[in-house]
Amino acid sequence: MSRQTEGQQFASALGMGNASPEGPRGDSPVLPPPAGPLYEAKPKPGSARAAEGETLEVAVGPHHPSTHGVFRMDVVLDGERIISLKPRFGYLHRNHEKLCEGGTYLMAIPYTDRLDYFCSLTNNWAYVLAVEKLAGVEAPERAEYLRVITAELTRLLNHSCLVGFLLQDMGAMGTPLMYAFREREKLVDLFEELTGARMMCNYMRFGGCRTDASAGWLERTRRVVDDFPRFLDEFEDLLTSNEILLARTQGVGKLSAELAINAGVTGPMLRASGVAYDIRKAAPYGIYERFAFRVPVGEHGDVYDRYMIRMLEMRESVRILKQALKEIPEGPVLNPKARRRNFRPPVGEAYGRLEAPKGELGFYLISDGSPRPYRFRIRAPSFINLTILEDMCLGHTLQDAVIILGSVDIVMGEVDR
Amino acid sequence: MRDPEKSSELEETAPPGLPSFQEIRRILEERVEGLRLEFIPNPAAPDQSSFCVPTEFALETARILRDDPRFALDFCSNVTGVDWLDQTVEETILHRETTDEGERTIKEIVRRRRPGFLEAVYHLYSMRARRGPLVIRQRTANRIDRVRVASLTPIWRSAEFQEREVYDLFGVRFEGHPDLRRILMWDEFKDYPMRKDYVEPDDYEYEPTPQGEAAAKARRHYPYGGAR
Amino acid sequence: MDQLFVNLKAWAVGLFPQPVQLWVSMAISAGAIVGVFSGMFAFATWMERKGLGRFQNRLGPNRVGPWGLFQPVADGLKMLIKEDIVPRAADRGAHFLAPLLVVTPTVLAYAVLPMGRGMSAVDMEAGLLFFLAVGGLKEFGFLLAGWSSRNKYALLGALRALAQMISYEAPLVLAVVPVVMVAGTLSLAQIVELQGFGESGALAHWMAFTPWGAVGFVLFMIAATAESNRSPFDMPEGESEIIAGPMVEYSGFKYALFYLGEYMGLFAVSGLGATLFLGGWQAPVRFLAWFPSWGWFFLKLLFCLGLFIWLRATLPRLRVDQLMGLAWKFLLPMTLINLVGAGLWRWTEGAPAWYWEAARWAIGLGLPILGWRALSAAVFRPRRRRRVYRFAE
Amino acid sequence: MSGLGNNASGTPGEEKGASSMLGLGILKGLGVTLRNFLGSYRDPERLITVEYPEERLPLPEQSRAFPMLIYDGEDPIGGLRCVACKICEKECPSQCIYIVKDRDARGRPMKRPKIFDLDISTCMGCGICAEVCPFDSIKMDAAYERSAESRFERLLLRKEDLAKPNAYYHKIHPTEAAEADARLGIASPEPEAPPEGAPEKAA
Repeated sequence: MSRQTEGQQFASALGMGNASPEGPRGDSPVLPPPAGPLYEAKPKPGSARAAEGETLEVAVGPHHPSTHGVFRMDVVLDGERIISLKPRFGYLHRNHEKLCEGGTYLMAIPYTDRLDYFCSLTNNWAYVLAVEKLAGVEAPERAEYLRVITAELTRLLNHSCLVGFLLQDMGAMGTPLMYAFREREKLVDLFEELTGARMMCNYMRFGGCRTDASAGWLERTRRVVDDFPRFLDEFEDLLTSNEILLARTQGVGKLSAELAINAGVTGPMLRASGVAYDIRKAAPYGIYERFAFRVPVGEHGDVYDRYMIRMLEMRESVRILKQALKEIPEGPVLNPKARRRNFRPPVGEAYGRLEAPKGELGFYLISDGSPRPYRFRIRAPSFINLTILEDMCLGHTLQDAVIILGSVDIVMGEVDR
Repeated sequence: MRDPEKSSELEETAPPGLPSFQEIRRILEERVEGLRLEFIPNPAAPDQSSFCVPTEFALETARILRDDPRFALDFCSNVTGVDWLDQTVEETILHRETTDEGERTIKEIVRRRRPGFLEAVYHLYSMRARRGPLVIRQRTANRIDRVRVASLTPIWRSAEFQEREVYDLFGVRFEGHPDLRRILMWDEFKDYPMRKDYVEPDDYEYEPTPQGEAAAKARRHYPYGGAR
Repeated sequence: MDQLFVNLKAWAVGLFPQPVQLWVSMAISAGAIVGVFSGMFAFATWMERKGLGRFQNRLGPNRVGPWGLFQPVADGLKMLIKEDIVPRAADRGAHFLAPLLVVTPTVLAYAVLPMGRGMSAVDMEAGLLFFLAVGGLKEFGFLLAGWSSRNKYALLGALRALAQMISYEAPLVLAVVPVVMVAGTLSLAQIVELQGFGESGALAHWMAFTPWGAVGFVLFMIAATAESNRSPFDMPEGESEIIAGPMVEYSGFKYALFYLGEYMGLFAVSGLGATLFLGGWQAPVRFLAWFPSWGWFFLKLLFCLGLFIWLRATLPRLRVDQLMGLAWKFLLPMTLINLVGAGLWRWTEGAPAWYWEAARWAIGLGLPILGWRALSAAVFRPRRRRRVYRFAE
Repeated sequence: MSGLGNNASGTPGEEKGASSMLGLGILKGLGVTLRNFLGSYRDPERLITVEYPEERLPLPEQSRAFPMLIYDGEDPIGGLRCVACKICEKECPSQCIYIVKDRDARGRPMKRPKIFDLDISTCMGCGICAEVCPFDSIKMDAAYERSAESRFERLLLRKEDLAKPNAYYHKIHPTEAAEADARLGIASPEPEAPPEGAPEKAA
């Protein structure tokens, strides 16, 4: 009996069947694949092995502990090496955009909380930024400071939890995650005190913020921010020089700068690939020009760089927060000219974007002069950063794919919208 | 919005960091033979006005926008679709008439029925030069059967999933896309949910507390109870 | 007190007529082992969850009973009354057999462990060999479980388990060899006897108190962690990538059996580690010798268990190829170096002067440390680069 | 890509990396976890668990859960501030409010709701209703314990369930309530014992 038939028997005995060389089943191509030199169609790796029946087709997800929600990767394995990986999503699709087109401009704000439910405040801000661009509304000084403070607190929250999740994906029994959540608790307590809710803050409005921060809140925030570097030091002691972490992350999931830019990858992932592009610096919004901070840039674009960029970014966020908390002026937090009800921006369109913790979060709005947006589009960083998931994972093992996915930092609420 | 005077005024503005729209149009039309760009003014945010690129030139135009150092728009941030239904538009048309007193411009307001179309909108930035956005659009001929535009995925990989999404939710077919499948809806789904005339299927999932439309639906689906 | 259980058993056996006494004795020993270590399994799960909780700044189980002590009881009840699901495509017989094959060999291994003075069920001449041999049997259970479940994750996990356990047998055995070499016997009871106080001296002659013994203990513990599939070597289970590996298609009590097997194996290797390197049931210093010998044994067992929990709370999981690399490129040469060290130690025994003794210690410690350094460079060279991050203003 | 690092200055960054000897980083990590293990017994900063049913954190003043309707005086229904203007119904993002205006005997609309239903199975507690209400009538309650015996129980709140006295409002959101009273020109009620269902505040 030849090896080939043995392999086939082995596979069919396990009920696995043969992996089709074209890719996972269920594809329904609508148009024939393009002919043309511009888009270099990826060669089908390992097709010969697949024909021999030596490959294993595994659907990782949607009910899988490490897919960060209902996300699925259709993976073709050769041994434990990945030779094809197709991300599948939409399990959490609720047509957020249509939902918001059906309501007024104000009604969309609480929905934006639920996009990336870890960072509701930056979502709020990105949306009101687009509306403010569209309607030409400006926010008062104090509100701008509060926006920066809440956005940077959100960044601390997101990055620390992400590192925790990443280590969880690496199998660290949740210890770093628990430490991150310990700190997150302090941050969400601050959010609750300021906005009334821990996660779904619904805080920002066109032309300002909904509520003002008390002196006590600012004081407590200062304390939390001052304590935060201590936690970061501890975190780094625990992780950064850990040999297992180094071995697992260095050289894994490399992403070149060219591909990262071309694929529209943004946020810490892009900077880990060596591109110094942070919208806070490149096209400052709000009052970010006033603060002194640096943008950490990686070199290798692997998982370790992505991890380290986030750790370093947290330290920079602490720096911004300290400045903002020192300089915050007194004053109103809401522009009295900005209406909430019957808010009708002029006819036109606007694209507002900011540096959310996960990448560039953009809102594209078209107004037809009515109280409802004609088109409401969310440019979700998690979604677009997934474009190159397959490119990063090919040739690595299933174990690596899990942490590569973890290092992309996705939240399904935002991917599926 | 359709006032040509205003429009040409807006055309003199420039997107952040880039030459003015007029200049951009000149450069592009010079480099691509036969290209005619339509300027779409945006009164609310003039620096985010856009160009409508004819589908047959889209790929070439996009390549110039990416590779020409005057633009260097290496980063396609956002791709999205817009559904424009059939509508009656009022257009102001300027006639130039030569009379005895000299040249005279006559404004005429014309109402015409504009057939609906689908639109794909691209927001382009430059990471290298830190500028943008330049907004370009492609339009389909109608909303029913001639819904093809050129895919720009060969130029910007970031359009891959986003164009799939536009195809999925709006039904715009991207010619030249490497892997045009549904992305958020399931493969067997028939309609395009983000279209303005989308009718949601008449299904009803039990709701404990139906009100308004849901209550009517509940009565229809569960005539003997369920609804209050 | 020290001989309480020995005497108790002797009395109980004495109640029976002569011909069946041997059988009764064996039954009592077996029953005691299964009973005590099953109870210990329950206690260890509680201790692990409580300990992990504290390592992670949580409280751990605290709802069932005082300090959550009855949590294992609740878990056991839950496992018992859960539906036992066998996948339709599974090979029913093998699926049923697999958990048993995991548990049985681990229980067998206890037969030769001396748990106190005169407290080993069977005092075998080749006890150590027996222990290692039956310890290697449970690989079959994992392979069978993964194969019979007809689940891709289970299969991946089973193959991982197989590769890992076979690979780590080698360093495990080689880490043990120096002890055998120095002690000159394979009987575990005799090895423990040798680690006593001798004629005089306040300090016990634990193997871990010699340079090669300390290094050997560390190597043994690393290999034992891998051998018992504990984090950071819990590749076969790998719940963040292959969910639960071979156990993915098991539910109810069969699932619990796998854990019973895992923990029993853990106690067994901990016990072996304590026996070989930490002096078994011997007290460390003479003035503590009043404490019953079995007490010492179980204290040492708990100490090893604590180490395992601590490791589990701290470390992420290795990758499969790195795991293999560690076994073959690092642990195996290290054990060989340690073997040489032990040989030199034995050869230079009875040094005439204090500087000879000091030199002996220096060589005994320096050799493994140098080896460790050299080998870690070999394992980690491609990745050892320090990284400097740029900052854009 | 050379053009991209143009703004990245060559400032020396922090050095991060492995030590020369395998295992030292692991030992460092073990030290951190040991510190946390011991710390969780001594340091309340480390062990932040709140054992919920037995102990509760005090709710901050801004805290919001689901909406409630405020009434003045003694009569929960007669004293409702709500005039059934339906603004909240229109502005509610999840469309969970359902209002029918009351009519008098001759069929003329009256300034009070006949039906005021709130579907908390769809309400997301965003607080927009309270924000847009011009009569300071609908406010956000802070009571978060709303479990029921069965799945579909207590999901639809009628105006009787929603009506809460002004005193209760003062108790949970004192600053906000005082502002509302000043706007409405009514005297603030004396503080009194909260009605049932109010969140207990631990010290």
